[in-house]
Amino acid sequence: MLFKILSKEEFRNFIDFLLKDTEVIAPKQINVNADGKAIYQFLPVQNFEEIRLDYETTDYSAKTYFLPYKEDLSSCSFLGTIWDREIKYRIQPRAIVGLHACDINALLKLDKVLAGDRFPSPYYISRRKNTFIVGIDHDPCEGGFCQSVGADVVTHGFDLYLTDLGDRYFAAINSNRGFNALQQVKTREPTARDNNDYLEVRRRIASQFKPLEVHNLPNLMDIEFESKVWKKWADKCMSCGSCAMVCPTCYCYGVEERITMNNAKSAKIKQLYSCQFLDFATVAGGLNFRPDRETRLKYRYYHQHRGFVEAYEEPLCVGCYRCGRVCLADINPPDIIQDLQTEYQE
Amino acid sequence: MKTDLNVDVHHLTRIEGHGNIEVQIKDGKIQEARWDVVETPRYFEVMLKGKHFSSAGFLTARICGICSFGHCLASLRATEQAFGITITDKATKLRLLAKHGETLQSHILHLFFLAAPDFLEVPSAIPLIESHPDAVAMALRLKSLGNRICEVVGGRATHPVSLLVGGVARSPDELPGLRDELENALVDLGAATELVRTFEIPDFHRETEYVSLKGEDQYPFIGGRLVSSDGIEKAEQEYAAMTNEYVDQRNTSKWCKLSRESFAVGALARFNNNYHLLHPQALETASTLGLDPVCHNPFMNNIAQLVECVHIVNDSIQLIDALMESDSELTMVPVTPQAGEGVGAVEVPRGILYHHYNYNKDGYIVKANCVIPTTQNNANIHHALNDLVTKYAEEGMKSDRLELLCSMLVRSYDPCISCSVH
Amino acid sequence: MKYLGIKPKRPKIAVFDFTGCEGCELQLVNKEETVIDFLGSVDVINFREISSTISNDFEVAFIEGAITRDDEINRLNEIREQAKVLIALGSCACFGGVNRLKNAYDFKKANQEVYGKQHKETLPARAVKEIIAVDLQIPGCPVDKPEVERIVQHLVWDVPYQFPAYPVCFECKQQYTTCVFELGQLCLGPVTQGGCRAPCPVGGSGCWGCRGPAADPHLKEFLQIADEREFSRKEINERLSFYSGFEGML
Amino acid sequence: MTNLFHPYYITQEAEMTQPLDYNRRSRLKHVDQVFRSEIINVIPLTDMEKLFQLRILDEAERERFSFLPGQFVMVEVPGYGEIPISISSSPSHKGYIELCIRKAGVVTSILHKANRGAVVGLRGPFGTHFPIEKMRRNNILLIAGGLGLAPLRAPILNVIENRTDFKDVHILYGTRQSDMLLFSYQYEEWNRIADINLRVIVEQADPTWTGSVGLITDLLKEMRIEPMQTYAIICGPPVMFKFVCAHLQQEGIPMDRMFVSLERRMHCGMGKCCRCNIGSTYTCLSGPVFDYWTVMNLKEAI
Ligand SMILES: Cc1cc2nc3c(=O)[nH]c(=O)nc-3n(C[C@H](O)[C@H](O)[C@H](O)COP(=O)(O)OP(=O)(O)OC[C@H]3O[C@@H](n4cnc5c(N)ncnc54)[C@H](O)[C@@H]3O)c2cc1C
Ligand code: SF4
Ligand code: SF4
Ligand code: SF4
Repeated sequence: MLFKILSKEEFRNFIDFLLKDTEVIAPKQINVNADGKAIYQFLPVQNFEEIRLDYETTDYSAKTYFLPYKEDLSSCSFLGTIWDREIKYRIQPRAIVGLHACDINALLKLDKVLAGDRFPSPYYISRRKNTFIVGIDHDPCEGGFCQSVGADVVTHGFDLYLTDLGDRYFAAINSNRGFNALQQVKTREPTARDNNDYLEVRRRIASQFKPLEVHNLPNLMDIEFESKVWKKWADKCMSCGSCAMVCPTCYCYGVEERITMNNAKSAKIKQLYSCQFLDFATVAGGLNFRPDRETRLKYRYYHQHRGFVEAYEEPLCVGCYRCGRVCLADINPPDIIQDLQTEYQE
Repeated sequence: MKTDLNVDVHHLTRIEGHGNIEVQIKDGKIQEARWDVVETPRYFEVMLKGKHFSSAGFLTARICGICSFGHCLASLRATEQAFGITITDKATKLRLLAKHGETLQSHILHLFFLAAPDFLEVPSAIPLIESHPDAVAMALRLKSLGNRICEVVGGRATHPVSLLVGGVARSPDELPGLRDELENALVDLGAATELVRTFEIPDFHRETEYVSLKGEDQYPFIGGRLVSSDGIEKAEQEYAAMTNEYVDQRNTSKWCKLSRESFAVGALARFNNNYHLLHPQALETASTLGLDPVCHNPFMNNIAQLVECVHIVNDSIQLIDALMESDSELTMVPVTPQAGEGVGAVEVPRGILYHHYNYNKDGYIVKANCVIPTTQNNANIHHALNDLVTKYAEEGMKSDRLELLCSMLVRSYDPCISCSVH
Repeated sequence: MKYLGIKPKRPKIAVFDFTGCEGCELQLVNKEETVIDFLGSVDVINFREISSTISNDFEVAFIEGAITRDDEINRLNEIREQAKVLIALGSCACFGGVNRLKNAYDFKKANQEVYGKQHKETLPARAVKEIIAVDLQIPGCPVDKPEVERIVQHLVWDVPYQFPAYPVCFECKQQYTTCVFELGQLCLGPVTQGGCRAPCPVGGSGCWGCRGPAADPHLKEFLQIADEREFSRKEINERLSFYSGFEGML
Repeated sequence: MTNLFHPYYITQEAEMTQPLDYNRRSRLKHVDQVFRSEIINVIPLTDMEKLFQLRILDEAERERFSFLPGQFVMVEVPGYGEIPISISSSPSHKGYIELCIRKAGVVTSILHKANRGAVVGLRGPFGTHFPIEKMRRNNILLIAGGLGLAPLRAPILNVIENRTDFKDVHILYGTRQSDMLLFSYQYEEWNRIADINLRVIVEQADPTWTGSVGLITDLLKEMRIEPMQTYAIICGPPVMFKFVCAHLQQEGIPMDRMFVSLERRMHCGMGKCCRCNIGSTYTCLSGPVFDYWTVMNLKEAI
């Protein structure tokens, strides 16, 4: 990896350069909550001033720019008994500025599922490859446990990654595209002092996390399959699906088709779904493989912390804590995992 | 020739709600010529009691599915008057824009889908899809535009969700697109005028009193003083003296009167009282269609509606320009409930509407009253029906023709019956 | 028009209004882009609000409004006898809707207040299904036209229609909305039947529950979270009973 | 250079991703593309089930299409949806495939209305298959309950066509009532083939029924089984295969010599939508055909 130093002023020029002909998505403050705390979202921005790189976290992850909540997979036009199919992939290049490490790690995990060798998804790949990613380091967000699941540092999956050194950014370059882009502004090579400052910042960040014991989770999930912990938490779950919607890695979906009133055109529509919904595993005739909240909630954790580990040697969860924050019933991974550990120890 | 004639229209079609026309003529003399509203009573004024101010706008919108925005706006205004709240300029403009959307949608619905079939001699607009495809497409485009405006500002086309006490929940970003559509609508309105010009409006004049809001510097829609063509003028708060509601034994809707036994509200009333404030293009449309102030032909209400559409579309363009220029983003002001009472008068498509609430200090309604345009028109419809039947029966008109004319007369008031029996 | 060589049925439909605002009926002629195809895919036999052709030779009856008077019960029974498929259209027909709010008041006093000495007949507002058998309920205040279109498409093909199993929150989240709870406001989204595309939370007023309970709603937890956020029971109940969709569950 | 970022077009790499398994769909650019297929015949089997013969319209695609018994395809009725259906015809049969479809919901109802000539979409084939090649020189037990005969018919036909490769072949089939029996017009043919033992049983006999009455396990009890020289394929509702497998296990057949086909909700067939997950195993990728040992080891499988 190459490193460069970029002054804050030059970073601004860099954004202006991006904005010239690329759609730029960045954290924006959209509101304040009832307690006066700022609410941020990844949204398209028009100018540098709108970007808030000091954001703590966003309510929603940036997943929707890769896996839209709703997406037309294809459309059909009917001609008598036959029909023609049209498929369009999104190819407009765009940039996402300000992703935190957890969110980039989330993309790397999605890459494994959606761009891996088994049935790669062209819809995902075309979005992923056409998105220029600028990441940024930050202090831990409230509730975040990314360090425990190994998602607090990121070594690839982005074009540029910035660390704020006060008056300048320490920029890691991870792609040819990133390198070329940086050439549009003034940069310099890092000095020993820059390197030192950088490592100091990294150390400071790393030292602030509260550890959560997760290394034994895959086994624990099996051992505690019948645990009372699941029922305790599931009894609160309203099956609203919000957790999956804000999660940067949940990728489950459903497909349905629509046809116009005049039967001339139809669309095949994919929409992200949540495994907490009642009918997630229902089949025709009404048989539901996960009829109760307990099996549904357990499945979500089982998939993230055991199944995914089995398939890819790492958990699916990146510890961003968005699901915990969004859940009105306060169901959240650290508490559930802690409960499982406690029960296991007993 | 002395004849016996019977007209019995039980649940008149192509109007909103359930109303009956009954005419009996024996030996050429009217025994009976009635307009009765038989809709089931709903008691909204009672339901409002004990409700929190935040519910009132949503609840009263459900008085009427066609003018839900109007009800909501009247309700918000009544509450804001009671709490002593002044909303921001931006919110005022957005609300008026939403109001315009509804008026456009409602007028076009009435004119082309409910009234036009009579003039084109078909039972409904459905056959027109084949016989007059261009006209139907034009009318649908205009109606759709009205709905779109409502959606953009109010969150959806029927029963708004973004109009709240204190202002408007959000400032829409779809305004530039709307503006383009409005520009295009002017062309459609030209075609509409040409079509309506071919309608044969019955030549029937009956002098009556017209009541509306009084425009000061612009054609009036939300709030202001009340005025009648017989020269009565009152403040918004004195609406009760302007309406004088009373209960008719055979009707579930109330009746009203002012200087005479009945008065009229609606597009024609607004036109008659405020024509000088119309957009020049609207005035031009009026003169093209032979609508001159002060007009006493109730059938001309249809024409006045189209004239208002022309005004509204022009005014909406101006509103959007002003909204896009204004740099203030503020659409909501803080709301603190206080004890008090307030009246909101709003010109909804069918005429002037009043909401009147009394609040306790916690912001719960203690007493509510709503006076609906159709309520105000009922007596006038009834008496106009009498005069119409008298005139045409004397001319020896046949039953079925008379039935059609009676129905057309009622329809021209564009009555909104479920609304009137709120 | 044929589809895959299959000729669709053209069901003969009728629309009847009872006690309500006729807003749901209005939706049938809204959504202008498709309304011609919509009306063209069925045979409109009886639709008083827009047409003067009146006949009783219909197969599918859409009922709008709550039932609040004896004559309405009679009319409803006659319609049921004729209709092969009877559909309750909108929250009033499905639950009684806002009309049901009046049931909490003394009718004598109510009548006195509105009509003075003149007596007007009224019964407690009821849902259509409380009087006769209903084949399908389309809730909403007003109904969501795209959903009605889809239901009619399913009728045309004679295939079952399944309402979404998810609550309003799902479609709210899909639109990137800031949860109104976060802004300190109340919302019935977590317990309300989805499918409306969440116009109310998105529009800034929170969900009022017009579509009634979601599949397997967790009201107990909902009340818990509302309590925790210090909404008064009075406010919560006013919300939950507004469209009467949660009638009998509170 | 106006735009620093060159748009990336999927098609550039399309040909580089090689097909996996038998599935040409895995080529990147084709993921949502379907084979347009014409319904060439519709054969009503019972009140609820029809057999559809489908032919892929494009000749070259038709040539290339091949599958193994037990695999399924995603059948799409554009405008109404896409559903997984097991292939019911013989893998050796080129030119068309047969699908036995029960009317169960939206898509299947529309399909049941479709006539000869209608064009639907096919994706696939997907999933694992019954490892017939491993079963050579052994006895074969093919056991189906109800609609389970649909996925079982492909291995049945496959075994019949290669009869000499196997020792004893038994087909056991049970349904609730005799009017629910599928492919009854073929029993006679199957029965006549030397050394195929077909036995049919119904739970409730109507007056016209002259065959056996009872549960499928009743048929099993009457059989002598050589456990170490027998493979079993069992298709049917979970309750049924649980009992059957338990019985066979008692008879000594190792769990990894018994194969079942599982049913789960599916929206993609490609291990993406997660709807078919059992625990976190994708039924569409690791299944639908599993050996019984795997099934017993999957949490929440039955
Ligand atoms: C591997 C496999 C093989 C199958 N083989 C056959 C067969 O040979 N013959 C046959 O008749 N049926 C078979 N099924 C079942 C068949 O897929 C369902 O009956 C069908 O999906 C019902 O769709 P529907 O639209 O009619 O029902 P609806 O109830 O309207 O279903 C709506 C949607 O839910 C999903 N869904 C519902 N039920 C199922 C289900 N059981 N499996 C997967 N997805 C479902 C589909 O996406 C469907 O579009 C098989 C299922 C699987 C998983
Ligand atoms: S957000 Fe909370 S309540 Fe909603 S589905 Fe997820 S865990 Fe359940
Ligand atoms: S605003 Fe309402 S509907 Fe939206 S997520 Fe929050 S609770 Fe759910
Ligand atoms: S958000 Fe709630 S109140 Fe609004 S339409 Fe949907 S269900 Fe009805």
